[in-house]
Amino acid sequence: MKKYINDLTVCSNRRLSDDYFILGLTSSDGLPEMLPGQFAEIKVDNNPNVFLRRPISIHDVDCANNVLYVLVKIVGQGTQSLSTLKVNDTVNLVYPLGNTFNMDSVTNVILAGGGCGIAPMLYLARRLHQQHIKTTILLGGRTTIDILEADEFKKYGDVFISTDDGSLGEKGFITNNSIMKQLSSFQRLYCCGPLPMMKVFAAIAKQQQVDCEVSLENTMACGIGACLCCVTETDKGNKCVCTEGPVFNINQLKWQI
Amino acid sequence: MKKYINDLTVCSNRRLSDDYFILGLTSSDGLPEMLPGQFAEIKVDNNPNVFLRRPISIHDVDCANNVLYVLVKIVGQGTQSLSTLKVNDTVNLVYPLGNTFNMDSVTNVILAGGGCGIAPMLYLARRLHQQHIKTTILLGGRTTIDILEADEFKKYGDVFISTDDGSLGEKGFITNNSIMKQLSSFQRLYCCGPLPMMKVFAAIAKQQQVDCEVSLENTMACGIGACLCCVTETDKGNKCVCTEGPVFNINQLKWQI
Amino acid sequence: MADLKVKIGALEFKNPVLTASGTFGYGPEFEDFLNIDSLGGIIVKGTTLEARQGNAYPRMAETPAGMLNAVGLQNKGIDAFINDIYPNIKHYKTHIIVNVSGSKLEDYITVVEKLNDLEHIPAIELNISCPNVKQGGMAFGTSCASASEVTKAVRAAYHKTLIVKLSPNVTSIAEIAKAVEDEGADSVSLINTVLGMAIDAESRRPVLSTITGGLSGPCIKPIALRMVWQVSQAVKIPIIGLGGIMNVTDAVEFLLAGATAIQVGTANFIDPAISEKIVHKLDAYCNNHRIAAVKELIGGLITKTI
Amino acid sequence: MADLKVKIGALEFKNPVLTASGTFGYGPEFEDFLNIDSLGGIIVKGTTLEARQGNAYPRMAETPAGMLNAVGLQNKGIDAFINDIYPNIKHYKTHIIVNVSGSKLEDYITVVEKLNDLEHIPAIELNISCPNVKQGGMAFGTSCASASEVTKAVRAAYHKTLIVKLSPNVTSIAEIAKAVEDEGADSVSLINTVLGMAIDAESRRPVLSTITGGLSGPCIKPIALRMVWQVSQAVKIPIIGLGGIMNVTDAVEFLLAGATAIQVGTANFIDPAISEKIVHKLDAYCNNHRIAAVKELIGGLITKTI
Ligand SMILES: Cc1cc2nc3c(=O)[nH]c(=O)nc-3n(C[C@H](O)[C@H](O)[C@H](O)COP(=O)(O)OP(=O)(O)OC[C@H]3O[C@@H](n4cnc5c(N)ncnc54)[C@H](O)[C@@H]3O)c2cc1C
Ligand SMILES: Cc1cc2nc3c(=O)[nH]c(=O)nc-3n(C[C@H](O)[C@H](O)[C@H](O)COP(=O)(O)OP(=O)(O)OC[C@H]3O[C@@H](n4cnc5c(N)ncnc54)[C@H](O)[C@@H]3O)c2cc1C
Ligand SMILES: Cc1cc2nc3c(=O)[nH]c(=O)nc-3n(C[C@H](O)[C@H](O)[C@H](O)COP(=O)(O)O)c2cc1C
Ligand SMILES: Cc1cc2nc3c(=O)[nH]c(=O)nc-3n(C[C@H](O)[C@H](O)[C@H](O)COP(=O)(O)O)c2cc1C
Ligand code: FES
Ligand code: FES
Repeated sequence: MKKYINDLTVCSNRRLSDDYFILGLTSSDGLPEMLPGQFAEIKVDNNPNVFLRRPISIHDVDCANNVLYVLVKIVGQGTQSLSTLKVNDTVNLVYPLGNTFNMDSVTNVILAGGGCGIAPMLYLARRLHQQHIKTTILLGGRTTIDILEADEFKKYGDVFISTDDGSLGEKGFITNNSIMKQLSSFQRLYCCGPLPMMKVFAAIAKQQQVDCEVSLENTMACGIGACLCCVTETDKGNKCVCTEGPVFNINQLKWQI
Repeated sequence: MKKYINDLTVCSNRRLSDDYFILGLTSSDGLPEMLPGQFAEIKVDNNPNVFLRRPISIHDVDCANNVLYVLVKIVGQGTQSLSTLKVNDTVNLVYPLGNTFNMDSVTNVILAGGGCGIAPMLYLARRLHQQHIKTTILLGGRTTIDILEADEFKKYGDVFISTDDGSLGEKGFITNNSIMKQLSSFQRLYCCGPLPMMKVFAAIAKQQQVDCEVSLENTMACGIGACLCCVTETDKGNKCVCTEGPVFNINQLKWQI
Repeated sequence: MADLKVKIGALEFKNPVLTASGTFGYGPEFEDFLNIDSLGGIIVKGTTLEARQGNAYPRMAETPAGMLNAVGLQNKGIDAFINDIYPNIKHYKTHIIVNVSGSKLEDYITVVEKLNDLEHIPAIELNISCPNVKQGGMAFGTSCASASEVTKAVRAAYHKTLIVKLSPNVTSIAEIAKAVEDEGADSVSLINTVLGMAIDAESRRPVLSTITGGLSGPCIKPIALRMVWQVSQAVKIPIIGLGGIMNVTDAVEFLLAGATAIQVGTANFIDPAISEKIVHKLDAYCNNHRIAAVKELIGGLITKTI
Repeated sequence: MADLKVKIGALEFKNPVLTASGTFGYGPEFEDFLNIDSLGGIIVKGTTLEARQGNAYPRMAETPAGMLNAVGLQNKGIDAFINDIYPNIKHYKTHIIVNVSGSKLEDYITVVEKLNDLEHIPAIELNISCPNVKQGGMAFGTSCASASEVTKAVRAAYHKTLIVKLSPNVTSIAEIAKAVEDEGADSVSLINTVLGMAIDAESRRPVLSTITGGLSGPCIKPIALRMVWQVSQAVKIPIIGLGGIMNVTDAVEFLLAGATAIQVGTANFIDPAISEKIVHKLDAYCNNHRIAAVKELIGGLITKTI
């Protein structure tokens, strides 16, 4: 797939809470084709403490209106700067980057996202739904405000929720949600979120012999396979998360699970 | 004089032309006393290419309304960033810094400023006027748009103008303006602008035995006498322009004039 | 159009803008963003005799105006380069230069002997300055004796243009450059990364798996410029300058300091089209300054006081 | 309140935050902005035997995340310090440390002998690393032999706490530190500025009158941190770390890397109140991380993998 460097225009900046916001980005030249799981390397301007681009997943794409959405959690200077973007500001993207989730040969799948890990999941859910694949969504977080976009997800399938403090959905870790008891009824688990969480999901999936794909968030310098900074260990040696990922089947990874 | 580090609030940003703008800065805590010729070290935020503060003269002070004005020429990244400040933005100043023009024992003086060199002159003219010292102002520049604040200066004395292209006032260099023929009728010449211009003024003043003060714009790192980067050679060795200047009597300087 | 051509030894480059090893992959990674053939040359990833997995993740830390890396020469080895990669890039109408790395003298020799035969590889860049490998690497480049030894051996074994890439982590880079020149290097390139370190104050751990790593980006430009200037006073062979070049102004500074050509490194990560842009803007700079040939800029620093 | 006290040799500091020589004047320059007595100590401008006018203007160039200076040890000489400056600052309730610079061994000795008698100067910082003077200066600090020689002579002549300030412009700073330790230094401070250069591409001239100058600021922090870490593996005497410290996080990183105290340099130019702020925030950091005494952070880098 061809990659682009483009200046996009901010058409919306919706604050979900203190920590999360969704940017809508558009271009009068149209947007290229993008796949679920892919990401963009976003340039952060005007911040002396940010040198490199920041990798951010494609959260959703509205083809009719030519808008690309990204959902971002504020964790440091770069994401903080992005959160202050205003409508009509310009932001430079190198995109679309990386591979995609495998949507082949399944009819019934489950998506699990912890906190900001749901970022790439909405577009995935939309595309699965378009392909008439039955989709179940499991969202988790520390507390209510970490459960993001639940209403959007409901458009594409049943939504299950866990919060650590029980303020929304079931109380407890996402990996203990009651739907996980039925994991073996699904053909594939797609999962994104903090590494420890993904490893627990991967262990359960492996044990129950359910196919499992995870999306990794290794630190990146280039995003295009040039620097070799973002590697993860696989059965075929070190692979770049930016070009051969971010989505990996857990069978490829050397995780101790 | 006590120095301060303060966040001031932008209350106006008036664009004079492509290259020049005047910022009004205010503080609810009030402003300290400032003298003509003094300057502020202004912090430039949000620009990865600017590390140090930028020294900018006190252009004028409106005590009644608690506003400090700076007149800035856009010459690089720092001044460019300052030009984009908006009303209610905050900007951090270390000020007031440096010495002041000598206003003692004179009754009839002339102020000469080339281009942005007039920046410290308006406040000087105001204070001279307050002290009933007859003040004549000579402004110069390449062309009409380089002649700044002429109407303001007219409040305090007669204004003479030279432009290189003759588009306003007399045609020719500021140092050749007809008023310069009467230089010896003044007791002191105050002068600020590009170094070559100041040296010509200094040479003429010296020859005609008119007292002459110049305001220097050496590059600075600290502005408070700590780094010793901003020195100029004087009869008493290297002196810091930021603490022992920016105003010097030409007799102190080792200029070859 | 200014004349942008420059020469390194017998080799002519259509312009002085190359891309730095380890920051430009092998070229194809950038085909979507620019026209590779517009560049003066590309220097491919550090290549060793055997395949190397490199260091453990994490390999990267962002720093003020720069970054640290600890990739550690991950590459598929010289045979895989020759069999799998070279056939796909040899059609480029620009000079492809292989950055040769190693931990043993014999390895360097074996690798360069294999490169002698590759028609479309007119030069190698001998990397005696990689800070990210435990053995060899930078050690070769930090003493005159070892730099001489490896240059001499490689010079005897390699028949085309030999560029030796120097480490900035030394007391006198000019002395090392001189030693390398004396052993027959056609050119020196400098600087490789500066050894640095990053710590996460929250977790109280090093950010890199290797604790220390190589610093690159604009933060090192003043150091690189100084070293190019020092080396240009010490040697007669052409210098290829790099370290923090982000735009055409930076590139011109290196030429003025004494570089015959320049390399764009970390900047490729921020703007993958930057190297071609620098080519075009260098032409514009020359035209604006009424410079007919870019060669006039080389070592053109005016140091006399006015 | 965490216990912020640290010790360098026999000397106790109320906290580990000092200000770096040449960036804090003699103290009075900063009285309007902070309470000098809140600091662990101040290190005054480099002082030589005779008065020095320093280098010609221009002496400063801004660089990415830093600056170059070429001040060249402008100062009024040791006698003027003792007679005119010392009386005005000796009342400070913090340690005043004199940075002793020179171009001849005998000059160093004469200066430190005079300092022996000053009651309120409990320590000197021997500057064998100034890149901005033609003779002596950095030359002393770039070989083990000369670093040993000058340290030995000064150690014999000076009776209080002796800190030796090291140059980063060397192949192995750990070796120099070891040499200096062996000759009886109580502490090493590092790093001095990194030799760099800036060019104005428009005028095609160097920005500094001296062509090269000393690089400081956040751009050099990764280099400084690495060197503190390397030296901490090599010597037993306490290390004072500096180079690009802009905030408390940076300060903590240096402590973790092995520094017993830190110095704030170029940051004083950006925020003249920063050094006192770092003292307060260091206390807050300790409290937030349940650290009772700042000493626990020293060399506390966790390098074991999880
Ligand atoms: C493929 C991929 C997709 C991602 N998608 C999203 C997303 O959709 N929404 C979202 O909020 N976040 C996403 N992230 C994470 C996001 O990139 C980091 O949170 C962001 O870079 C932090 O930048 P900062 O300046 O705010 O924080 P910093 O202060 O720089 O760092 C805070 C944390 O972020 C990590 N980080 C810093 N720089 C990078 C970098 N260049 N690459 C990766 N991690 C870095 C640091 O290791 C640290 O743990 C994704 C990361 C990757 C690799
Ligand atoms: C005491 C004093 C008073 C001044 N008053 C005014 C004023 O009222 N209005 C005004 O427009 N300008 C004034 N200047 C000049 C102003 O400081 C510079 O134009 C400004 O710093 C340039 O910053 P920049 O980032 O836009 O340009 P840069 O790209 O950084 O540099 C452009 C030019 O400005 C000079 N410069 C850069 N940094 C500094 C620095 N830290 N100190 C001094 N010069 C520098 C450079 O040498 C270069 O020639 C004054 C300077 C001094 C020393
Ligand atoms: C991620 C990364 C990988 C690198 N790999 C190599 C390498 O394999 N061989 C080599 O000689 N230099 C390597 N370098 C060093 C660069 O080629 C260059 O010398 C250095 O980054 C300084 O230039 P810059 O500041 O423009 O990046 C690497 C640099 C980076 C950032
Ligand atoms: C303007 C300036 C003047 C300096 N003068 C001295 C000096 O006289 N003696 C000395 O040992 N170091 C001197 N230094 C070096 C600093 O003390 C310090 O080692 C260096 O700047 C690195 O720290 P920083 O990055 O925090 O500034 C000077 C630095 C600057 C920027
Ligand atoms: S981020 Fe550079 S190779 Fe993946
Ligand atoms: S600018 Fe630092 S002493 Fe004048």
